[in-house]
Formats: sequence, C-alpha cells, structure tokens
Amino acid sequence: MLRYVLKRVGYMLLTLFVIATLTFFLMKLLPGSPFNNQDRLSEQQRYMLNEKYGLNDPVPVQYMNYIVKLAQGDLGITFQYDGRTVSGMIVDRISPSATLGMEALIFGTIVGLLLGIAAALRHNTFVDYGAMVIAVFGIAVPSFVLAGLLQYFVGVKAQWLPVAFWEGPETHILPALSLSVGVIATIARFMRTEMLEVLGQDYITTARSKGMSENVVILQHCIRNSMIPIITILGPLAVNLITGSLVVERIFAIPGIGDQFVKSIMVNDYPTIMGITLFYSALIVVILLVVDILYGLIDPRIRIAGGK
Amino acid sequence: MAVQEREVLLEVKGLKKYFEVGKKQVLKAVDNVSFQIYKGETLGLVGESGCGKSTTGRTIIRLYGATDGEVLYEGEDVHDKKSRKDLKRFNRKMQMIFQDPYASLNPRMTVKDIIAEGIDIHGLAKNAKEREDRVLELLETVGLNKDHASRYPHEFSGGQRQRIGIARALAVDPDFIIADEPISALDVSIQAQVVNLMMKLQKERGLTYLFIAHDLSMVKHISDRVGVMYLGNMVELTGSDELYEEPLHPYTQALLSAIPVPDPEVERSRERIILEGDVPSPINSPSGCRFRTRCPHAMDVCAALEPKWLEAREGHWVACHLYDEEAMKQN
Amino acid sequence: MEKLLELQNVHVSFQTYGGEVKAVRGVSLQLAKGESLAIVGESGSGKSVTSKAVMRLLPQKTSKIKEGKILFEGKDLAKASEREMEKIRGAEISMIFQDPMTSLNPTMTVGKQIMEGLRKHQNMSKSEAKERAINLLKLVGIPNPEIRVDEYPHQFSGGMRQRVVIAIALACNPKVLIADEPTTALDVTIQAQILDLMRDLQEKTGTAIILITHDLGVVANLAQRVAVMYGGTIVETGTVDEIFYNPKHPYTWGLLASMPKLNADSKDLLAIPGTPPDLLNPPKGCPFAARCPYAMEVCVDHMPSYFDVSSTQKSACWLLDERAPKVEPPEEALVGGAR
Amino acid sequence: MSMIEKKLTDDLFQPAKQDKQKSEEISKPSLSFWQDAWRRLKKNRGAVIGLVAIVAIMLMAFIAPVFSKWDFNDQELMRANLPPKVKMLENVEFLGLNGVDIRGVDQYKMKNVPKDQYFVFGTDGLGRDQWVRVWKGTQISLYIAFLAAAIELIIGVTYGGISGFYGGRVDNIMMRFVEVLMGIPYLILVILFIIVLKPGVLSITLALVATGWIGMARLVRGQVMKLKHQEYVLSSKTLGSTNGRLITKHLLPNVLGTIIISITFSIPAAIFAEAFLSFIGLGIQPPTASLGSLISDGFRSIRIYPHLAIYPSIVMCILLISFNLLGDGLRDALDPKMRK
Amino acid sequence: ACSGKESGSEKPANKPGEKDKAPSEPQVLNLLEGEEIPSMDSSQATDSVSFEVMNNVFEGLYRLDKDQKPTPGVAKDHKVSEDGTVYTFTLNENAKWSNGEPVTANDFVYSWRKALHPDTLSEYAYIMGPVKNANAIQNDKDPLYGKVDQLGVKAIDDKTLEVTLEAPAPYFLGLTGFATFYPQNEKFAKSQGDKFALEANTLIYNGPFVLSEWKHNEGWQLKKNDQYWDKDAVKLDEINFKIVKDTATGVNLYETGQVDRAGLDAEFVDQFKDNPDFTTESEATVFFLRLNQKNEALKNVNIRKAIDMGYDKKAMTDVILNNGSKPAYYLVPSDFTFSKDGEDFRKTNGDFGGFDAAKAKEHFEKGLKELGKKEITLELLNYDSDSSKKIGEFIQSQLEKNLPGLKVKIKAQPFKQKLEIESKGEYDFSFAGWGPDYQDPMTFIDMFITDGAHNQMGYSNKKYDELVTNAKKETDEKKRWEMMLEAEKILFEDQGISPMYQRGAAVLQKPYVKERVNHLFGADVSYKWVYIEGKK
Ligand SMILES: Nc1ncnc2c1ncn2[C@@H]1O[C@H](COP(=O)(O)OP(=O)(O)OP(=O)(O)O)[C@@H](O)[C@H]1O
Ligand SMILES: Nc1ncnc2c1ncn2[C@@H]1O[C@H](COP(=O)(O)OP(=O)(O)OP(=O)(O)O)[C@@H](O)[C@H]1O
Ligand SMILES: [Mg+2]
Ligand SMILES: [Mg+2]
Repeated sequence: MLRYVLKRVGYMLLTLFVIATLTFFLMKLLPGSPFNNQDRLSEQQRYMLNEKYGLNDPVPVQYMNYIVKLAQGDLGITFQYDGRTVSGMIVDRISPSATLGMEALIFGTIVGLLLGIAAALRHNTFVDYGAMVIAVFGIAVPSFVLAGLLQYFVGVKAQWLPVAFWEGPETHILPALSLSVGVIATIARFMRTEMLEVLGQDYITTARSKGMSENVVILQHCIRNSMIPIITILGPLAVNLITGSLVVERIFAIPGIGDQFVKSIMVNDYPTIMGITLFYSALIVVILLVVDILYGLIDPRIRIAGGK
Repeated sequence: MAVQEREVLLEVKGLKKYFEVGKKQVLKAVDNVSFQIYKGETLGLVGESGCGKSTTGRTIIRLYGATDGEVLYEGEDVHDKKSRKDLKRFNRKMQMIFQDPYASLNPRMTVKDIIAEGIDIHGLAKNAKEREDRVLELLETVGLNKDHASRYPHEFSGGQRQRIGIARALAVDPDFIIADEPISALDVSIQAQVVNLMMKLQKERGLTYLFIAHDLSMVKHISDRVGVMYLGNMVELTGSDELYEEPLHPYTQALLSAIPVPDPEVERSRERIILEGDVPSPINSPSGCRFRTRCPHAMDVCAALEPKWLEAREGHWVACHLYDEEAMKQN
Repeated sequence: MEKLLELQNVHVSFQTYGGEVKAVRGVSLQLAKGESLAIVGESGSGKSVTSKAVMRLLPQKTSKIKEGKILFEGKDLAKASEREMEKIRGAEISMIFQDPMTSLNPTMTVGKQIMEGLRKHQNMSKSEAKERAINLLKLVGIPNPEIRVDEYPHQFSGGMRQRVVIAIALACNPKVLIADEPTTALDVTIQAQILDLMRDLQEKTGTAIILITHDLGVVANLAQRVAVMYGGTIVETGTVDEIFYNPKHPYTWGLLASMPKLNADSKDLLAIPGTPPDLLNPPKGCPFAARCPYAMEVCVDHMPSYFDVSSTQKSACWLLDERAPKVEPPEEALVGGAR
Repeated sequence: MSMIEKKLTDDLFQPAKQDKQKSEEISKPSLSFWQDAWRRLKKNRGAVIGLVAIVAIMLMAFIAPVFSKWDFNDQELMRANLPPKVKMLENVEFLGLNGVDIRGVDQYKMKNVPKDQYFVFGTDGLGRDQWVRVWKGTQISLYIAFLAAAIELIIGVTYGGISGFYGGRVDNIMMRFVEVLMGIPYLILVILFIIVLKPGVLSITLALVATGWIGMARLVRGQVMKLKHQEYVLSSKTLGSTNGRLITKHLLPNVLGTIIISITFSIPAAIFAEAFLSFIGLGIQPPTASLGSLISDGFRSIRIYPHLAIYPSIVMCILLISFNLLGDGLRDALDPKMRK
Repeated sequence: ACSGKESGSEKPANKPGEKDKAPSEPQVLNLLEGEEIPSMDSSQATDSVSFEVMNNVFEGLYRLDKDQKPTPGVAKDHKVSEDGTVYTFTLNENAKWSNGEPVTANDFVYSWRKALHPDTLSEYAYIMGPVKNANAIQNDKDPLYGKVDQLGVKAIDDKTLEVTLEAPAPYFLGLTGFATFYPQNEKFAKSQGDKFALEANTLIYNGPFVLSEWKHNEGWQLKKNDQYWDKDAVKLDEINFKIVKDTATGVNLYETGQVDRAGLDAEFVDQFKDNPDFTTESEATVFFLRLNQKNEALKNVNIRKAIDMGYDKKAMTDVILNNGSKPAYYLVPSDFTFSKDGEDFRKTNGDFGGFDAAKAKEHFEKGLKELGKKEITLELLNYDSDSSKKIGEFIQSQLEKNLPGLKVKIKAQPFKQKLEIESKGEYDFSFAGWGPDYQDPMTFIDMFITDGAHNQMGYSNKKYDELVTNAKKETDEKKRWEMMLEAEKILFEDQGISPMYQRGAAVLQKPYVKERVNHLFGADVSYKWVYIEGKK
C-alpha cells in the first residue's frame, strides 16, 4: 500500500511539473503587462518595471528562475497588491472558498444521496419523477440566476438571511445553497441509477432473506455498494467547489479564491496565476489519489486488484 | 482403440500459462500440460472449476499468450503466427464456443449479424444475398428458424443462445472447435439438444472437438478420450470408457465416485470417496504433486517430487507416483 | 405427517413491458417437518419464483401473488405484512440462492453477513454472534474459521462461498430451508460434501428442506419427495422412488431420458424438442402439449387435472385418463431399478 | 373434476398433429440494429416529445429570424425596453402580453410605438426585437450544444476507447495526459483562446474542444475496460476481428447508453459554460447573442424588465428538458432489452 | 457634490447642513467598494480605491475642498515667487501623525524623493513632473538619473518646505493633494521594513481618519483620527467599507439598509429613476473614439468627420448609459477647469460638431471618393465591460446605418489586453477614455502631441504641437489659457478624435448622508465633512 502511494506521489509530482510548465508558457501568451497604471506609463518606466520583475528575460530563463524558486517553496509576490506574497494570499482566500465548497459539497451530497435513494426506492413513482425533475432543474438553472434569485427573495424580500458577506454562519447558507444545487442534481442522478442497479443484485435479496429490515438493507448493503461511481464524480467536483466559484463569490461578496483567480488572469498577475494553478492542480491530483484509495476502502476487491 | 494410427491435428507440449496477479504474485493457471488431439475425435477435458480448463482452451486459440510451451496445429506453432493473413487463416480453422451463452453474445447485435460476423471478417460472402443465405442455412443447421435471424440474444432461451454460438463458430467452416463448457449453463433437457447437435455436426462435417466441461457423465457421452485436470495440471488422460471403468489417478477416482447418479437406490447404497479439505489456491500451489493435500494415498514422495506424466498403460496417461515405479522405490 | 408449509393454488404474475408474465400458475405443495422435497423442472418453469413467493422476496413493484395461500404453521404468508415477514425470514424459513458468486455482499465481511441474522433474530451480542458465526463456518467445513470470518467474499473460492451462503441460511436454525440450486456452481467433489452436510443437518435439527435443482442425481441423493414443474405448474409429484421408477408424465420421461447414463452406450440422447412455453401467453391446455410426443387433441385446450397414481403420487396428464391410449415410457427414461 | 370430464369427448383423446413451428411464428421484419433502435425510439412517448420539441425549436431558430420584420440587430432607441405585446392576446389581461410593464405603464403608448407594431417577446435596451434575438441566440446555443456533443462523441469517445482498449502503458500515458489537462485551469485556456483568437464562437468552440471531452474520455475508458473482457468480445476475437472492428461493432454500441446519458449532462453544461463566459465578459460577442448571454444580460434587469430574462429562459428550459427526454429515450431505444 | 453647482442644489441629500451643530445620532457610514485596496504606500498607489482611502487617512500640503479648490492641509499657508516657480509652504504646527509625532517638512522631502527613486518604481512618479528635475531623475539617459537629492524640494526647517518647479504650473497647489505628494514618516517607514503599509497597524496616518481595521478582500474600517489638527471639522466616527463587486448585490444591500450608498448600472437606473434616493453624479472623465490615423481610411479627414457625426451621442447617453453621463462634443470636460476669471474652459470653447446623419453621409461619400473606394470595413477595438459592449453595438449599428458603405466589426478585449493592442497601434478605431491627472486642461490637451505617449493613433499637427509646448512654458496664465483653447480647436478641425461622452455615475444614497464631497481628479471622495442627520 505504502509503496503504491509513494509511486503515485511520484507520478503526481511529475504531473504537477508538467502542468506548471505548460501553464507558465501558456500564461506568457497572454497579451498585456501586469502593471496597474499601464496607460500612463512611459516606455522607460515600463522597461524598468519589467526589469524589476525579471520580465525582460527570455521566457525560458524566466521559466528556469520560476522553477528554481518554486523548488524552494517560493511562489513569489503578487503584482496586484503591494508587497503581498502569493502563498499568503492563497492561504487567505482559500479559506472562505474551501469552507463554502465543503459546506455545499456535504449538504449537496447528503441531499443528493437522499433524493437519489428515494427515487430508486420509489422507482417510477411520483417521488422518483419529483426527484428527477429537481435533478434536471439543478442542471438547467445557471448558478448566477439561482444565486441572484435566492439573494433577492430570501435576503431582500423575506429578510430571513443575510444578503451577502462572509461573517457568521448564517451568511453561509445562501451561497452554499446556490452552490449545492448542482451537486444535488448530479449526485441524485448518479445515485438513483446506481441504487437501481444494486437493488437488483442477488446479495440484496440474500440480505432480505435473512429477515433484515428495509432500512438495514439500504444502509448496510446498498449504499456502500453504490458509492464507487459517486466517489468518482465527487472527486473532481470537490476540487472545483473547494477552489471557489467566481459567480457565487461575486454575488455574495465572499472573499474567495475563485474571484481572485479570474481577476489575476485579467490583470496578468503572473505569480498569482501560477500559484493558484499549482494549488488547483495539486488538489486535483491529490484528490484523484484519494479517490483511488477510497475505492479500495469501499470495495475490498479493488484493494486486492489495484492496490498493493 | 487404435489410437496411434490416427492423424494428430493439435499437439500441446508443455503448455504453461501464468497470470500475474498483484505484485510479484503468479497464478499458475496452467502448468506444464501436454496432450494431443487427433483429427475427427472429441477430446473431453474435465476437472473442477478453476483448475485451468478454460485457460488451456483459450491459450490454444491464442486468446492468451502462452507463458511457455507450444501449441502445434497441423504441425505449425499457433503462437508463432505473425502476419495478419496467417492469423486469419488460423482463425478460420479453429473456433471456440463459449461457456456462458448469456455473456458470449453481444446484446446489441441481431442474431443475423452475430452469425455473419465471421462471414464478414473473412469475406466469405460475395453479396448481401449470399450472406443472408448462409446465415439462414446455419440457423437451420443448428435447429433454429429464419424468423430468429432478426431477433436479439436476450429474446432466446439458453439453449437457443448456445446454438447461436455454435452457428457463429460454424460460419467460418472450422475444422477444430474448442467447446468451453458449452452446456454447463443449460438445463438438462436443453443440454441434450446441444450435445446431440454437436455430435450430429461432427458426424456430418468431420469436426474435431476439444470439449471442456465438468459434468463427467456428459463428457463421457460425447468424448472419445478424456483428460482430467487438477489445479493447472493434467492428471490423467485416456479413452473415455477406460477412464470410467478403470480410473488410475486418485483424484479421478474421487471425482467419479462423487458423481450423483439419478437413481435413488444406487444413491442410497453408494460409497463415496470423500476428499478432505479444500482445493488449494493456484497462487501458492502445493509442492510436488498438487493433489497430495487432499489425496487419500498421499506419500512422502508426493511432497518432494512432481509426478511424471507417463503412460501407465497403452493409451492411458497418468501423473501419479503410485504408477511410477521409480518414485515408489524412492518412497 | 404434520404439515409445516403448505402452498394452495399459488399464482404469481409479473408486470413487464410486454404484458403480464404468468410465471406460476396454480402450484400446490405440502412440506412436512423434517421432510426433504425436491422441485425439478425446466429452466424458467417457475421453481425460483415459487420459492421466492414463499419468502415474499419477489420484486414488490412488478410482481404479485395473484391467488392462493401460502400457509406456514397455519399462517398465510401471502397476506403477511412486511414486518411479520422480516421476523419469519431467516429465522423460520431461510433460503440459499442459486449463485454463490453474487449472493454475497462483496463489501461486507463474511462474518458480518452471517452475524446480521443472528443479531436480529436471536438478539445476540456481537461477541456471541461472532462465536456462533465461527461455529457455523466450522460446521460447513471451512478451515481456519477464526481467521476466515473477517475476510471478504472475494477471498473465498466458489465452493467456500456457497458454504458461507449455507451457513447464513442455517444460522438461526430455521424450520424450513429452501435451497435454490445450491450446488450448480460447484464441482462434484465439493457438491458431494455439501449434500452430505445438508443431510446431516436435516437429521440433526429436523429442518425441512425444499431443494430446487436440475440435477436428478442430486435429487436421487437427497430428496424424499419430488415435484416436477413445467410451465408454471407442477406436472407430477410423488416420492423419489415413484418419480424415478414409475414416472407417469411425459415431461418427467423426457427429463429422465435426456440424462446421459454413465453406463449406457453413447448414442444420441433423448432430447425434448422445442422450447418451453411463453409465459406471457401461456397455453390454455397442458403447457407441455406443444413438445409432447404423445399430445392429444384434448391436451391443447384443456388443462389436465391431477390423476392420483398412488396415495403419494399425482400426475397432471391426460394420458392417465382412461379414454387415452396407453403409452409406455421410452426406454431411455427407465432408471436402473425400473428395468 | 368429473364435471369437466363429462364435457370431454372421446375424440379429443387422439394423438394431436404436431405443429412444431407454431410457437415460433412471430414474424418480424428484418431490421438492422439501428433501424430497430429508431423504431423503438418512435414508440417512446417522452423521446418523441423531446425530439419534436428540439426540431421545433431548431426550426424556429432558423425560420423565425428570416420571417421577422426586424433584423436581430435593428436598433431603435426610441422603442427600448418594451414589454411583450401579442396581437390577439393583448386583450387577455392575465397573460401580461399587452405591452404594459410591471409598473403598470403602457410602454407602447408612452413611447409612441405605432399601433401596428407588436413585439412578441418585447424589446431590449437598444430597442431590438427580443423575439428575433431569442431565436438567433437559440441558433448559437444549439450550435454550442451540438458542438459539445460532437466533441464528446468524437474526441472523448475515441480517446477513452483507445485508452481503455489498449490499456497498459498506452492507457497510463493517455491518462497522465488527461490529468495534466484537468490540472490546467479551464479559465486560463479559455481566456487564452479568446485573447489570441479574438472572442466569439470560434474561440468558445476551441475552448470546448480543448477540455470538453475529458469527462467523457474517462467514462468511456472505464466502460471499455469493463467490457473488453466480455465473452462476446473474446468470441469476436477468435473469429479474427481487427481491433477496429471490436471497438466499433462490439464495444461502442454497448457503451452508447452511458455515452448518451453523459451527453445529456454535458449539453446543458456546455450551454452554461458559454453563459458563464458571457457573464465574465468573454462569451459570444455582441451584437450576436446566445441564450446564455441573453439570460445573463436579461437577468440583471429582471426586476424591472422581466421579459428580457424570462423568454430566453423558457426556451432554454424547453430545450434542456427535451434533450433529457430524448437522451433517456435514446438510451432505452439503443437497448434491445427494452424492446416491446 | 463635485459638479456641485448644477446638481447640488436639487439634491436635498447634499444640502450643506449647519456645520457647528453637534451631531446627536451615531456618526457611522456604511459603504461599498468594488475592489480591495491594492496599496497603502502613497508612493505606490495607482488606483482609485487606494487614492480614495489615502485621501481620507493622509493629508498632503493642501487638500481639495467642496468646491474643488485647494484648502490648507498640512500646510497652513504658502508663498509663490514672482516667476511662479518657487513655492514656500509653512506647515501647521498642529499637524501630527497618528502616533503623536509632528508632521515635518522632512517627511515630505523623504516621501517625494522616495517616490522618484528608481528603486521604488512608482508607477505614478511622472505626476511629479512639474517639480524641478523630477523628469531628469527618472530618465536613465540623463546625468541626473537617480539623483533624488537634486529634486526641487527642500526642508528649510521643520515647518517650512520649499518647492522649486521647472516652469510655472498654476495647478500645482491642487496637485499637492494627490497621493504621490503625501508625506511619509521616514523613521516609522524604515522601522517597519518590508511590512510597511501592508496592514492597518504597520502604518501611521495624518489625515482626518485612521485605517483602524483592514480585512483583506473583505473590507476595511476608518475611524476618526483624534490626532488630526482639524479634528473638530470631522463629524464621522466610523466608516465601514465592504467589498462588493456585483451591482445587484450592492443594490440589494442598499434596499435592506445595510449600506448607505450603492452605485447603479444602466440596468438598474430605470428601476430606481423615480426613487428619491436616486442621484447622478458627473465626473471629469471623457470617453472618445481614437481614430487611428495610420489606417488608410481614417487618414482621410472626411471619413473621420463622417464617423464623428454619424452616431447619436445624445441617445447614447440618455438611453444606453442613462446614468448622468453627458454627450461630449469636446475633449476637455465641462465643470472641470476654470480660467482665472472663473469661466469654464468648456463654455469658452463651446461644442464641436455633433450628430448630423445627413452631413455625416456627405462627408463619408466625399471621403470615399477621395479614397477611391466603394466601401470600407473598420474594426472597433472595445473594452469587454457590459456598458461599453452595448455602446460598441450602438455605434456599430448607427454608423452602418448612417454611413452606407461602412462596415464595422467589433473586437472586445479585457482592459489590459485592449491597452496593449492600442499601444501597438494594431487597431482601426477604439473606445478610449481619459481621466485628469491634475486640474488643468493640459492634462487632456497634451495627450495628442505628435508621438506623445498617449497619442497611440498617429495624430500629428505641427501647430498643435507648438501651442502645447509653448503653453507649458508660458508664465502668463491668460495667454496660456488662450493657447490651450486654440489647441483644442485645432484638434477638432482635424477631427483627431471623436468624443463620445463625459461619464456620469448613477447612485442610490440615503438622504441622511450629508456633505459627501466628490472630486474630479485624484481621489474621488472626501469624507472629512460628511455627517449623518435624520437617520431614524
Ligand atoms: N485473466 C486472468 N487473470 C488472472 N487469473 C485468471 C485469469 N483467467 C483465469 N484466471 C485464473 O486461472 C485459474 C484457472 O481458470 P480457468 O478459467 O481456466 O478455470 P476453469 O477450469 O475453466 O474453471 P470453470 O470450470 O469455472 O470455467 C483460476 O484460478 C482463475 O481464477
Ligand atoms: N422479475 C421478473 N420479471 C419478469 N419475469 C420474471 C421475473 N422473474 C422471473 N420471471 C419469469 O418467470 C418465469 C419463471 O422463472 P424462475 O426463475 O422461477 O425459473 P426457474 O424455474 O427457477 O429457472 P432456472 O432453473 O433457470 O432457475 C420465467 O419465465 C422468468 O422469465
Ligand atoms: Mg472455464
Ligand atoms: Mg431458478
């Protein structure tokens, strides 16, 4: 097991390195310079600014410098905010995004699972259709519409919950809800299909034949066996949620990383772009590994075949 | 039986097929198996589930690459084939009927397309009409009617599906068919239909079969000679009557004694050789003779030496130290 | 003999895309305490459905017990609530399923799967249940049961899995054990062990067994009485000797005849031509009529009723009517002692 | 019992004539798998409704702009932000199609719009006919939808198929590549395309091409890995099938159901990816619009001019639900077991 | 009330209250901001958020008052030499940093030199241009390069500062209120090292407020500075800023009463037009079309004229922008600069051109004939913001309608990328804007001298160049004024650009917010005089 993980970590580092390289060169294709007051700057000042950030060097040299620094764990300093380090900024801004993402993920997964299970158990009944309508809706309504409507009706009209900002726990509800609808929809659909499949398996009949109650059958026998595809989609979904949603962060004025990333690209803040990209891709590869390990925990057969 | 005079169609020499399972673990599915199949005969292959029968069959037909040993078909090494043309030629001569009639038919193809697949691949029909005719002819041969051509596999009973599988194999006019437990998944009355069909075809077309099964009575019925496998090894091989009348290998004896006879009186009075213990895993198979852990006659030598594959009597091969004088001496 | 379980004219239908599949059409059976009854018959003849109907394990939405009574110790299971069934399943009646490869939950240890029923029906503590599970594993002949309880099904061989399934079924000492083709997937040496095991158990605990199988050899080995099913109905029933040595129904003949005999010469087997009836539109008359070489006009439109051959043997065939021509069973259908 | 017996006459007890074929006489036209699937599809009510709706929307998208009085970019600031007004229905109060806005002002009167001018979906902030714009936008969204589907089908399925089929090292390399692509944030790629190529349909297309297929590739790979050990695949191998034949004849038809369901997921995803790009200002460039951009623009003024967001939303919803219905129907149609 | 005169009187919100009336209600203001503060180091500030915060927590020699006139800040008084090039400031002895230390002349010397020092790389250093040697110090070809001690600023004593200019600059006094000219406490700055100005507590303040809390990316809080020399004039105890980027969110917050002011997009204007809290504010930023005269067609003055007359600027501001923006027929914005006699530059020069479809067509046809072409295609380089996209669409449709034979394509790009393309001259015509750096027409006029840094469109007119160079040296204020008026005329004779509109902003503001002062250049707002009255 340990060897397997080590091998995978090796692959991960390689993948990260490739991503870093690709992103670095792609990013350099972005036109424009990172300076704030671009339209007022003289040629010369521009040159000097470039010199300061090492942007006058040929791109491969810049790349080498970047990688060397990266190897020392230095992500550099952002161009956007005076003197702040990229790593500090990521740490700062990931926390609301990740909190929100996790909340949405947990809530969405639970509700999605419940809906999916209910739909499967009441296959082809009103409950099933209802759950699936919710699922289709969850996919069909874009988050900016949902977030906007929630904010207006729940926040402004009814005044049940705060309109925006990231303060007490009550401020988490609306944004988390907006984010989770997509999760609910996806999970519910997959869970329904998978549950139907599992419910048709012989071992479920065996469990029933032992006199197990319906609850035990579902909780102990069905769910775990339906989890593999759920885990598979949950992995990348989690990464995307954790790394923030531009739309929801903007609408609810949450100081998250999604918004920061878009802005950094817009203003050519190279160190920040790289920093966030690396963070994101590291998360992706780690989650993919976690998913693989989870497979083994859920299904002992995979542990033997793929694992050791 | 004047076995020697007959022409050898297929010769398997020291065939080994190991699977790598997990890290550095080797599963010896087939370990050093040798036998010959004569033209026009049916060689039965029996043994309990997991002993390597299917693997042997599949390695012969190249679904698996052999770990070691060779398979000679009409003197040519099957595993040596390189060019696509050679392969195609070979594929036409040797065909396979699969164990599971449910899994071996593509659920999204009509019966017609399934049967015609070989025809298409080998270009055996000049036009759509000819293709259709051949399919219908094949359907008839296996006892289905032309209405069935446009149906899907799931619309058939197991016996019918197995016939479709046979028709598919016959489509390319093979000389040699490996039938991998073609009847295990069928019920008795249908088994008889399939076996009858296979025997009829053999008579009509001079086919050669390698008939894999674990139902010994059915194997005896259809086969000229029978080989018994245990845990990747061939333990006994001889004419089917001889095998049933005078089994030499203790495993064969146990096997035969365990077959329940559909006769209540016989059953009530029957003595069985009860084998102790479970079948060992092919991953860590016992040293020496693999059967020794369950064998009522196990001796010290069995753990030390692998029994030789020797002809204990004319045409009766067995791998057991009991019939090896040298080994007995050592004991 | 005391009737433990009695089926009275049970009808089961499935609602499918194509229409109503009448899988079981009027099955009546009796099972006494400590008795072993074998149900044999063609694939798809409704054996499994009948047994699942007893357990009430048929898919709830698509299937229905349309008619009939299933009396277990006088109580009609066909009308029992799900709650009541939960108490009966596993504790009073338990079942061994056809396929050991798929009837164990791959993500749960074998021990836990055995313990589940024990904890529910016998209120055992975890450790008690585990001890009993180990004992059960030992009983069904699994070596090192202490270690094996904590392993997963895929770590067991097919034969061992089947034994685990049997252990699960036996866990709570049920009064009735329904074994649906318990040995089909096994090779004969293991099969023999398991049959011995079941016979032992029956002798020791007095469990009544319903054994469903294709293999007449197994029937001959284990059963006291036999019911032959075809097309959703029982076409013949009798003691094991009666069915083997004095069968009256042409389908039973066909069944016996299609078995290859170890000691017979290798000529063609006597196969039953044709295919079983379509249960979507079951024939009005005798379900076997279309394949029966002795079919008469009456068979096509009129369902034969049971003719008593002896006090224990009944057969549903018009050939037993006095007006019918007398036919002899084919030679191939004659089993050992009958000759 | 005796009652019945009485009715049976003796002559019934004669051997019956054997009519062996009788039970197998279900004659059916000989259809190929695809013809058969089409036949099954036609029988599925949901799928037919979905298909009809999609075709209707497609027709509207291409015909409505042609037959309209206005071009999608005919601006007239004098008639900006008119609420909808429909010729016959304007007198039916509750429909709200009488040109009165939510403040209760008849905008048509107020803005002196000629009596004979009706704007079925109203007008936007530049006085353009929303009807034409919605259908024009539908064109773009349909294009995006079909493009996304095509990309998934062509690139995703091929990639996943090859990776899963060949397995081993090929698979390892291909999957590492996918991981890398997954690791590069989507936005960087999109923005690059948009900046390098200039914003518009082409760059959105390319952005979709670059990453849209990854999910599908992973899915197909998994399925193919599972299916390639099926016995029917092996049997085709023993017949001498080439790999190409195995993939196209055996593997793909059997993953098609999964593929279709996945596509019904990714079509809305693609349409909204485009809407998201519009939201951050990188999507379709004006004056062209897509349903996504119409909704995201209209949504800003939803409280004052609800018609701007509502109509494109309705079209979008119908479209998506239809795709879902059709997808479910297709999956069933492609599965012969669902045959009636 | 920046544009005080015209709009100030109609708005009850901005009616000046009684100054000496002691406020009885909680003096707390809640506001929104669109971005995080990029920098709190006055020599690094480049953007409006930083400028606005700094204007309220720092103070330069002078600061702009409600009427956009310089009013004493740290300086109590000043003297100007005859030739208008030497300013001697006397500092207020009560001016203190928030840590209690006095603000000294040296703090200015330190800060200005720091801003100009090449190592600092202040992007706004050029604003110091009028100060003697400032340009030379920044020019690495010049012998004075980097020699900040040669800068024309000197601390005569702790409370006297002498500034020497290159040439007379009547707007200089106003400029001292600009962030780059703020003082910095050398001792404190050095003691903080790298951390200086990164957090609220690594900085000291000398303005009406202190930055009491700074939650990065969420918001910040200003509190009254009790060390401020004029603290009695400051009424507000607390201002809370929250970062909200979405307009709708801002409006929603406003409606629930959580904030006292919210900006509106065009989409929201119709909705709130009749709301009593609705107001529009005018700015001094002018948006115009750059007509790239390196383009074959746009080289032709008739084509340029045709384009300028070919779209309806009034409809554009009234219907599309709908936020108080005014159509612009000029370069130098209205209500921005005034002659010595107090006359608006704009009023003197009047409007140039205007929408006239018929005339536009005439010009266009003439131009086409001169070019020998039947039709031309031009690409409009645009920003990618929503309102500018709409305007782009409008211009496109108008021009194509009014000038048959013209085809307009639009290319929208993110801000920075658009600037990049523009500076490379790789466009036909573009949507551009310019806000003033200082309060003088020159900040607009000198953009278009031949090869000027901001003349990215190849405009060149010798006479224009001459007028601009001379005006910069001219000591006679009146003559200088004339020259600038003349230059603007020439620009429009040539139709070097096509002005579109002078930007305005639509906002909702609670009526109890009084005396909020908007500025037209530099920092947007002063909160020094704001107070709350009538909030229930
Ligand atoms: N592809 C494979 N990878 C790893 N192990 C395999 C593979 N195929 C077969 N085996 C193993 O090889 C051994 C022999 O299998 P094989 O299928 O040949 O048995 P068999 O005699 O045909 O059994 P059955 O009667 O059940 O068909 C078994 O232990 C099986 O688990
Ligand atoms: N869930 C179901 N839905 C529809 N039809 C069903 C269902 N289960 C069983 N059937 C049908 O009921 C009939 C009887 O099936 P059953 O499983 O009882 O047969 P069996 O006698 O057990 O056969 P086998 O020996 O193959 O197990 C068959 O025709 C089958 O197709
Ligand atoms: Mg096999
Ligand atoms: Mg069954």
